[in-house]
Amino acid sequence: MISDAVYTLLFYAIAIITIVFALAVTMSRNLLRAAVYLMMVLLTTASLYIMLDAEFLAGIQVLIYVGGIVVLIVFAVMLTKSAEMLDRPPLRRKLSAGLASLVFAAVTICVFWTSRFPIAQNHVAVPPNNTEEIGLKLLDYGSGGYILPFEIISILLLAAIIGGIVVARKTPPPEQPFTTGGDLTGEADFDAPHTQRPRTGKHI
Amino acid sequence: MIESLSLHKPHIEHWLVLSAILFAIGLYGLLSRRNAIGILMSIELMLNSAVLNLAAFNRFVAPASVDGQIMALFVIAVAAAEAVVAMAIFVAIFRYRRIVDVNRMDLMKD
Amino acid sequence: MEQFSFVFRNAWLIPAIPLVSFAVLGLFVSPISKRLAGVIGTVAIFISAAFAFLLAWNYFLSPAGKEHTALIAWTCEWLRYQTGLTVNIGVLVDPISVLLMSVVTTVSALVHLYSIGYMHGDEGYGRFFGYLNLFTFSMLGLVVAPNIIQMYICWELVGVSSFLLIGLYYQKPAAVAASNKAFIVTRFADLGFLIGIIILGYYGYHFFGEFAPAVASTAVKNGVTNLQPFDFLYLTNSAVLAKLASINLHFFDISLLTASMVLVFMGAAGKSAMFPLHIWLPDAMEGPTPVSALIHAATMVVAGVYLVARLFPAFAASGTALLLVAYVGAFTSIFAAIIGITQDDIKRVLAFSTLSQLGYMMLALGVATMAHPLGYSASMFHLFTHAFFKALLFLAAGAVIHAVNTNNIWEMGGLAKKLPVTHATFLVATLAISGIWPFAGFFSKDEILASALSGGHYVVFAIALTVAGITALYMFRIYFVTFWGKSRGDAAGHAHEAPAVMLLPLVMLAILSATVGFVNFSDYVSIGEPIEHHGINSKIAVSATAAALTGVFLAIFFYTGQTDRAAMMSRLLGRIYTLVKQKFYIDEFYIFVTHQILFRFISRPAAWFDRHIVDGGVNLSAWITRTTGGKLRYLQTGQVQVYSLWFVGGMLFLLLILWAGAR
Amino acid sequence: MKLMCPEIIVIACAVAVLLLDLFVNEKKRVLLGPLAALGLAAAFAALIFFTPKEGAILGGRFAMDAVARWFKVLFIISGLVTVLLSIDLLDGRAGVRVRGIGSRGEYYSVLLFTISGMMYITSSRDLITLYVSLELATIPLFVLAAWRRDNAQSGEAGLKYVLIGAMASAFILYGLGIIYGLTGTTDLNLLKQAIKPSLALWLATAMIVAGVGFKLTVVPFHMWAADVYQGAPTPVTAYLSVASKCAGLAFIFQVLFRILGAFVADGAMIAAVFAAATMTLGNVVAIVQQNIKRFMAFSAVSQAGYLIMGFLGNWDLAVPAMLYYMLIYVTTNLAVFACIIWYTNETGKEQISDYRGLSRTNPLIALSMMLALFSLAGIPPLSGFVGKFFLFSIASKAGFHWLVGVAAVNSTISLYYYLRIVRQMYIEAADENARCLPVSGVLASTIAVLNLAVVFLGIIPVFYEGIYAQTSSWHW
Amino acid sequence: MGLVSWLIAIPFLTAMIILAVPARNWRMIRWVAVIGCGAHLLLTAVVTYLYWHASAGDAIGAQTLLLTKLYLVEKVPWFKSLGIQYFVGIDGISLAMVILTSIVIFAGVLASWYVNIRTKEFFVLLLTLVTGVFGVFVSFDLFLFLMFYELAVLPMYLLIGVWGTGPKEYSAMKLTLMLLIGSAFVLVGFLALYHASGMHTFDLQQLAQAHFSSDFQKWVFPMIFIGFGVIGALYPLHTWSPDGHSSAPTAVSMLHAGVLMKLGGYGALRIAVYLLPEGAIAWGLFFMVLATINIIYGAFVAVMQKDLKYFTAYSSVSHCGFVLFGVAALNMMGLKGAVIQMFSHGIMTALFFALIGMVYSRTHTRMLDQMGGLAKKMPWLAAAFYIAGLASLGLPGLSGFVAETHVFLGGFFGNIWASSGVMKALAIIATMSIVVTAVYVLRGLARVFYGPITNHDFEKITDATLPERISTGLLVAVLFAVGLAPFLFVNMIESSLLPILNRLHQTGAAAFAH
Repeated sequence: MISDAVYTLLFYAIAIITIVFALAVTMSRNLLRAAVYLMMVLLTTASLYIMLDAEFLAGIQVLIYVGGIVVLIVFAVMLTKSAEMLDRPPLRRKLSAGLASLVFAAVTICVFWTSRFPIAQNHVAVPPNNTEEIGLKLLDYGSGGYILPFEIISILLLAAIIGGIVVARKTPPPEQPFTTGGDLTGEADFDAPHTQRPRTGKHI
Repeated sequence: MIESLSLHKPHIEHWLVLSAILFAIGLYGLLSRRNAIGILMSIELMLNSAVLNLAAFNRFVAPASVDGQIMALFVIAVAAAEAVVAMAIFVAIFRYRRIVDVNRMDLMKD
Repeated sequence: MEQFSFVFRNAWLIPAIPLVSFAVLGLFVSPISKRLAGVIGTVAIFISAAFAFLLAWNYFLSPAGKEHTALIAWTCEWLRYQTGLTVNIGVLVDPISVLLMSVVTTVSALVHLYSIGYMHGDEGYGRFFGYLNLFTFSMLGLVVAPNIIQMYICWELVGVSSFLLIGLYYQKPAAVAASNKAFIVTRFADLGFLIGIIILGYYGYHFFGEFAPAVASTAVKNGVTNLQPFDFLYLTNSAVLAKLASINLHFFDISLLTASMVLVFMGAAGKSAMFPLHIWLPDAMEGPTPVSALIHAATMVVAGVYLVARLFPAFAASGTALLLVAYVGAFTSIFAAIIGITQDDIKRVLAFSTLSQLGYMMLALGVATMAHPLGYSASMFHLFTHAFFKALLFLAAGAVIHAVNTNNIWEMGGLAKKLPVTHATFLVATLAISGIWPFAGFFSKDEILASALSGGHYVVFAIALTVAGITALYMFRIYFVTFWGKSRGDAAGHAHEAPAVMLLPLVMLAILSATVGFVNFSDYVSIGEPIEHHGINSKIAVSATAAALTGVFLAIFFYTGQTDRAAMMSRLLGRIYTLVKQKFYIDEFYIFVTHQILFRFISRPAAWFDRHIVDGGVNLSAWITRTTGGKLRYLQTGQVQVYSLWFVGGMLFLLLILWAGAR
Repeated sequence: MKLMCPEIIVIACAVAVLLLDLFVNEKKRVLLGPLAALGLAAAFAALIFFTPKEGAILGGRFAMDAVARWFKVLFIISGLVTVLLSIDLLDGRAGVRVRGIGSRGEYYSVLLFTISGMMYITSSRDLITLYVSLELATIPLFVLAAWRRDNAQSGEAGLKYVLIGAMASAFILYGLGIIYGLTGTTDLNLLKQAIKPSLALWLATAMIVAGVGFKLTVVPFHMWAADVYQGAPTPVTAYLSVASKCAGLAFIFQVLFRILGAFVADGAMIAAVFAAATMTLGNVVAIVQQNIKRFMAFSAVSQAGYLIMGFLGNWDLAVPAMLYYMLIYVTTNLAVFACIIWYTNETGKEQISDYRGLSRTNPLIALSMMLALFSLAGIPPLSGFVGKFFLFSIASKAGFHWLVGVAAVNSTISLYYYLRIVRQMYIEAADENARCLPVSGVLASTIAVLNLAVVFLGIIPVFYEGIYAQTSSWHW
Repeated sequence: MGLVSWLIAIPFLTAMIILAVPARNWRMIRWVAVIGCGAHLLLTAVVTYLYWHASAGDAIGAQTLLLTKLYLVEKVPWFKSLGIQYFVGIDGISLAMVILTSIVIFAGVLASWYVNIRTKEFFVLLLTLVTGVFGVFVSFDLFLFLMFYELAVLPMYLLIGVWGTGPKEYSAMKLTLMLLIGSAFVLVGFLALYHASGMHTFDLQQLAQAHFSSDFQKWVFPMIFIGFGVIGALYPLHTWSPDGHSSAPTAVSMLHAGVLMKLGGYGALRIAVYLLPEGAIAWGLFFMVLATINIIYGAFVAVMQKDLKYFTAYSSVSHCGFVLFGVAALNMMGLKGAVIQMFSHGIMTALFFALIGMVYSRTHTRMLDQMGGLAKKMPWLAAAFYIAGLASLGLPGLSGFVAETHVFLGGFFGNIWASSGVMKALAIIATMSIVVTAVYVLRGLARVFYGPITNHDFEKITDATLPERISTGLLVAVLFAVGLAPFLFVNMIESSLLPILNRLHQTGAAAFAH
């Protein structure tokens, strides 16, 4: 009973903290700070996962999300000197974004509030240690196993890393410094047509 | 007080509402941020809320299995991949244009 | 029918020979040798004429001819509109068709012969003979038509040959204008004819089941085996006509029959140039003179009269329509006669004289009835005589024009000595048309006057009598001015007589004009009841001759010796003279109607409407699409967050309609 | 493993390309393109001749059926053609030298990875695999769009693509989460029985459809397309316009037919509204475009409009018709893009007006492009007509005669803008100094084969009949 | 491959052969084209003979027939699952149209003898177009029909756009788009028919046995009729025609006005009226009114035209009105008149456009007021022009008369379903066009050919060359043949029209009984 009460309290407390940090992520003008708030959100969410009996997930959240993604974001913020530029969206955009997200939130909350989900009865036993279960399932070839997505995600990560490297690789700087807002047509990207090497191909 | 708290132990709706709010906040950030990296952070928020959603469903709807958690794991990994790709693109753009302000990303428009 | 074995069975040759000749000339001969074209064309017509005479001889002397039986000499199916509505082209042999066949072939043959001389050296020589052959074929086809569709077909064909011949000198703007005018005016009239045909065909078809068996049973003896609603035999059947006359259109209380007959008469009036559709005929004189003689005097223009005669039972059954025929004819005759006095162009005077005489024929038909058909015979008789003397007048005038190269009578004068043969034949014709005994015109006019009087149409009779006087006046006017007095033009001074090939037809026609009046016509050509009236009514003969002589004397008074009397007279009449001289401004009225009303208030607005409203609508819809595209493209702002906003909005909208749909 | 053979070949080939790229010198890297093409061809051959037509492995998590098979055919064809179209550009054989589009090995391997992802979409039988493979088919594309580091437009295209793509993926994920919550299972075969209509299901459907609508470029989720198509390297644009769309279709097949099968018919009206909006907007805006790639983006949007007419009818006809249409669309659109790529390679120009006089300088290419454009516009006897006709037939059968009318009028509008290009090529005079441009053997043969397909796919009934026979009874 | 397939294949194969000939041998290309079309003409003659032979006894049997009797049928399943087949054959109506097209294309190729710019493409496109036209006329499967129909329309764009004159791109685009919008309507109708029949087939003969509900017929009929009406120049959807014709090159104008516009009337008759008799009965009068407007309006607008091609185009609008008028009259004479008018107008207007092209190539102007007296310099062309003009104003002895009297009588005879008074009035109004036609034809032609030669540049003009003479001579001969011996032609059509009428009467009677 007490634990239930504490659970409830904790839930609301963490929820509010999470929401506040989340708002801070979206509203903070300094991106570096926003990244820190994002880290906080992710951490509080991890604690929520623990409350949902998903300890392994919480661990992964901390490891990958906090340890990986946020660090990546911070690097990106640094690399793009974004922290030096304050992010002040125009009011119009804020209003439209606010309106859209409010409507979305309202609709979604209404839907969730009115829908009935097939809640499992309490007597269903919650496996005590689902980390093992997860591990087993991830490598299971059988009917309940997830070896296939596991392999796919590895390919995905490989592809993403390759792509990331290629795109982010240093390139020679452009000949003319680029001016934003300029009208750049497609032709400007190419050198003048000149053919130094022997051309192959038929004339058809 | 304790009794009422214990009686109002958060049910699935509460978890869902929380995730919906987080999603909406992420959406707000997505729609309002000027900095691309800021937008990416908002997207991470949205993904995070989806993960929360999955975990909650797993807990309430199918506590006997771990499918939801596994899916959540995959989502986290996907989010990481997405972040990698996005950051790479942002950095590349920054190299070339010295900005990552999406408001000024309008070379192509009608 | 066996009795006319050969010529009867082969009566189709009469129209066919000119057709073949036309085709041969048009396709092969004309491009090779013009001279040969003339010869072949002429010979063909002469053969055809010979056949026609043979047929006439056979027919009128046979029992069938005595009873005026209509016989189908040859027939074949040409076009089946639908079951029970077929057009069988064929050759109808009855008194008037035989009569017309003889007249047409005779005049045509003589005109061909004449043309060999007249058209010599003309650049349109080959075409000319081809067209003349075409015309002769069409006219013969019209004459022998056993049904109204064939009639219409040939009707149009004579129209087009007339058009082609008037426009023979196509580089002369006046000729071109005249040919177009002739075709379009007659076309307008034919519209009425066609609608009339459609109405007759429709109702004829409608009642066909009711009456056909009865008609068909009698028709067998006429050689008809496959009776059709378009056949004259069916359409002139009294029972059918009574039925048609009994249908009231509830439109001015006229019967269906009257309406259709009036429409048909519109066609007849157009072809025969009755007022107010006469305007094309004077202009048609732009064509070569032989054409005027053949087409616009002797044959084609009488097609209208022939049509009325052909459908006479129907007109008679209607009554009202026939009355219209009478009054239109009477009015045209006097109207044209009055204009004729004032014209200076010799051919135009003759044209107006033709109008007047055609009015005479119409008038005669109009005063006849089935019970008292003297007018019918009289009309045909006048048609017969008129063909000869009017053709002669034109050909003689042609000889004059050939000699002096002008049409204006005031540039002629004193030609009597220089052109003796022409002068003599012209005089014969003038006397004939003026109705001086014993020339042909006297007899036929006399019969017309008699029929008008005996029918009780006193107004018509009075008009006819007046016209007889005026005719003599204007005819002798041109006669005197042309042939008497002194030469007034250079060309007139050096005029020479035409070659023999031209004079021969003149002489032959003069003989005919002088003699054909003695034929006892109504014995051969009549309709309905046998005619009791025979011979010459002395009272009428005297009054007609008196009227004619008055005209002659007036002409002598005004136009011999000092010619300023005429000028004085015209000054005296002042505006009236101008009005008449300008042909009552009818042409101007038509031009006003067509150009100012039809073209300006219908065509031009319609063309504008089409380009701007209808087409504008199409362009507008294209413009709207393009403009919409032009506006919608600005949704594509390049702002990624706007895109996202659309995405979210779209998702919410999707949810909304899903939710609405699920409820 | 026989069943997964094509996928494995593709992945293996990707890895091989990657490794080869590491170990050979610049000169020998020209082999990479042919190697990738060879790999895809092998995969294709394996798919046709080696892989069983039906079956499942991994405990039913990876299954093969007729629809999957045809989708894989589509993916492999798109990939193969894209590789062939990319070779010239990547090997620097283009008429204008292009800086920065290097990294051939990476390019091909990333491309192959996405193909394998797409292939997994159609074969997956649980939500997780479905989602992950969708991401595998999507995320590398972001990179491909931004591949040209020297080009501001390419980077911008990548940026826009990644932002909206990530958002769409978040939406899909959220929707899939709700579906999981509604049933407690991730197994597609179990899902379809467990699912019951509820408001939450509509929310999930809306979010998923929106996310897939992004891939299919359905209005109003299409707006990224124009910018990304324009900015991305042209072969990538070609690939996006066909393969990405096929992947979206495959995904929505999985979702709609496997999960929501019972409710698809109820949504006919919605599909009709979106179809009408999509084709109309795409067409109307395409009219005013000047850049040919951007133009092709709107053309692709309108084609998507026709495509989703297939969701109006019952599956017997709809599934084969949509697959057939996709087959035709893939070949036709690639045929157009082949010509565009060639022209951009040779001249560096991509305005519509730049194509003027092409029929005088390169008549055969102009003819090919014209045929392909006409096929896109749905002019018989080209295959585009037949494909569209079957889709229209479905709408008509469902009673949406108005939609058929809208669609048919829209094809006419589309003809207007396709004719704009034809006009430039055929009616406008060429420039004074225009001369015949060379065509490399690869491009020439690709264009030729694609055009043959454009002409004969519609005339020879085998293709449609084959698809029909195999997929019309594809239920549940 | 049967004879009817060869009818479609010959032009296509010719086009393919031309495609293989090097473009610089443009003289050879035109020879290939003319030989191909000549072969087609021969084949058409053979088919006509076979049809003639086989259908001799049809008229009797057709009295109660409800399905068109087809000959030389070829039926091959195509998309089996959708019930689409390759189904071609001929009956009287389609044979008439095939003969027309065969003649016109032959004449058209000869009339294009001097096209020396991009000759190869020109003939390839021309023959492709004709392939489509033949396909439409012989196909009895709706899918096939539509396929050929659009194939026939599209080459027009390039033909006008590349070889045309004046605002050619605008005209070409307008023409193509309007016609395809029309076909969009047709497509909607076809699909509705397919699904409503429940028979799972596009086979025209089988669809004819389906039962379509009254309400269905009442909305699908106007859909299809208007769709075909666009190409048949139904008022107010005709405006593509003047622009298109005036911009098109000679042979294209010939084919377009001569043949393509007939697709409208043919489709309306063959599909709309045949399959949807009840719809036809319900909408007959409405379309009759529109057709009457066509006739009169086209004629009046033609009076005002200064450009020979516009002039002829509006005259075509007027004459195509007769076709639609006849179809809408829904009786034997009307339908037959429509078919004959299609044939007659096809030949006549092809002749017109051929001649205009020939005159234009000599004078370099088409404006009426810049010409004059040309008959002196080109008697052959003038004569042919006048013959065409006279046929156009319905002179007996030429084909126009046969067609027009059929149509007028058909309109006046009316049918039992529509108000007879209104139909009679419309028929009379339509008849009035013969005068207006005479006015514009004669005025226009006189302006061009008669009168003195106004322009001294015309002094050097020559008359028609041999290919031109063959081309125009052939068309003139056909005009005469139909005009003088309509019985050869009319009976061939009649037995094929009977089923359509029988169907009308059957449903009409049923509707009355209801």
